[in-house]
Amino acid sequence: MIELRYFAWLRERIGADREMISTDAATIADLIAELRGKSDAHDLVFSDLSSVRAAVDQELVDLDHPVKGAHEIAFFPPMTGG
Amino acid sequence: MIELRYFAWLRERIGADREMISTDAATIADLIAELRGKSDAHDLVFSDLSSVRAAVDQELVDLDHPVKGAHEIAFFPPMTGG
Amino acid sequence: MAVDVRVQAAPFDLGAEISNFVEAATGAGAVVSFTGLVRDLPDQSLAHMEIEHYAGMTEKALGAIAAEALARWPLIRVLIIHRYGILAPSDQIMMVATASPHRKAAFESADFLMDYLKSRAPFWKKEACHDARAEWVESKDEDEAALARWVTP
Amino acid sequence: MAVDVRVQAAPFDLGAEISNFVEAATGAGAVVSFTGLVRDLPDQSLAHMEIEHYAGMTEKALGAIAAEALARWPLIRVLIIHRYGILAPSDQIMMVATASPHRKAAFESADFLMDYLKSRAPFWKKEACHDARAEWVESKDEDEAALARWVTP
Repeated sequence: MIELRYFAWLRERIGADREMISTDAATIADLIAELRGKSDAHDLVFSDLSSVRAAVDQELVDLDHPVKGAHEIAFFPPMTGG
Repeated sequence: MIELRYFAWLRERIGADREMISTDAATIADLIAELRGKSDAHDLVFSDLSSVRAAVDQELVDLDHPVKGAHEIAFFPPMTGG
Repeated sequence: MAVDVRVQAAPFDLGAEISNFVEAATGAGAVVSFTGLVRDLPDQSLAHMEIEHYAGMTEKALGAIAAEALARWPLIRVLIIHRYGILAPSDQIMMVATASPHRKAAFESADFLMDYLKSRAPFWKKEACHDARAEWVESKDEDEAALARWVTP
Repeated sequence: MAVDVRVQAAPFDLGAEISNFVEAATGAGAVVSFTGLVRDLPDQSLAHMEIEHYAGMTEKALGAIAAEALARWPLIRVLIIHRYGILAPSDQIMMVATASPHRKAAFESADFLMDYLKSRAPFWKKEACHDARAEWVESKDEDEAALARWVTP
């Protein structure tokens, strides 16, 4: 099982800050394609990938990063710190 | 009469922080040439013009700046503030 | 300790932080600090700002950014403090400080820390208005572009 | 007052100055400060540093530099404090602070102030060693070259 984490407007639109999934997706992009089928909200937040960032076990990754071995995968918009 | 001011090592080598002069020099460069005749110390401090800066009435100027109208002319090495 | 990274909801005492930072920066000739403040909206409609962050990842990301700065410049100390939670207009959001023997290194590394922190540390700002509207602050393309300045060819 | 320039022999309280500066910078989103400290010599031989200045011209030159920064960047406040007289290793020599709505303007203008102040404000530093030797600090060619960065083509 992998724990998914959502932040900022992804969290608000999905209506949850985390969910557990099991998946055979090879890459983060594959996982996203899978997640879009879960609900209209999921489909919506992942409809524009240019505004989605992903982290695997708290390290920022590209969307072609492998899913295998991940314990925690987070999705969020571009960061706005500082 | 014009008041000359000296700072830092120019002041130390000339042995005075100010002197009054009257001059017909047209430019600061002309004034420097005149001052070099005053003493060995004057001659020495003005021997390398790349390490001398001048201010007329507290404004930094180039060596071709006119002397006429000046009340206070200062000579000093390149500044090292900050 | 050369690197001090803090992520906290509580306010920080900017003056005391900078004094302490300089005090402990033995051998420094130059200290640069940057402080980020909550700015009101152009029509003065901002009620408050809410900052969300990814606890755990935030500390790692800031630590990695500070370590990268230490690797690139001769720094004696680096301090990063970043708040999260609800902040009012004019509140201090965050600060960075760098101490170096040299002026250029202190300036460049503080600038670098800010560029990276802005686009690589997991913080998200939401602006809540007096009329109850609330909007997530959008990242700017220029923030991402700013990182290109620091890529060594 | 938007511009505050002080030339003084007395120490200044860096923390209090920055706190007060930020407090009064209404509308600022970014505050950058630079602090210059007396650095010991490589062989720890520095007894003290003496800073000579041209009273009268110094205040004018710093005021002109601050005014130029205000003309170039959207600044809310500018502070420059520079000491003269006898200073010990680690003593604070000077500080500048800039406050702007924008981060880039705050960074650039503080950097600009330092570049100009270094080569255009009439201060001269002399380093006195424990063995009674004393040497005037020489200006660096790079300091003059740094000014070229700010010449708009």
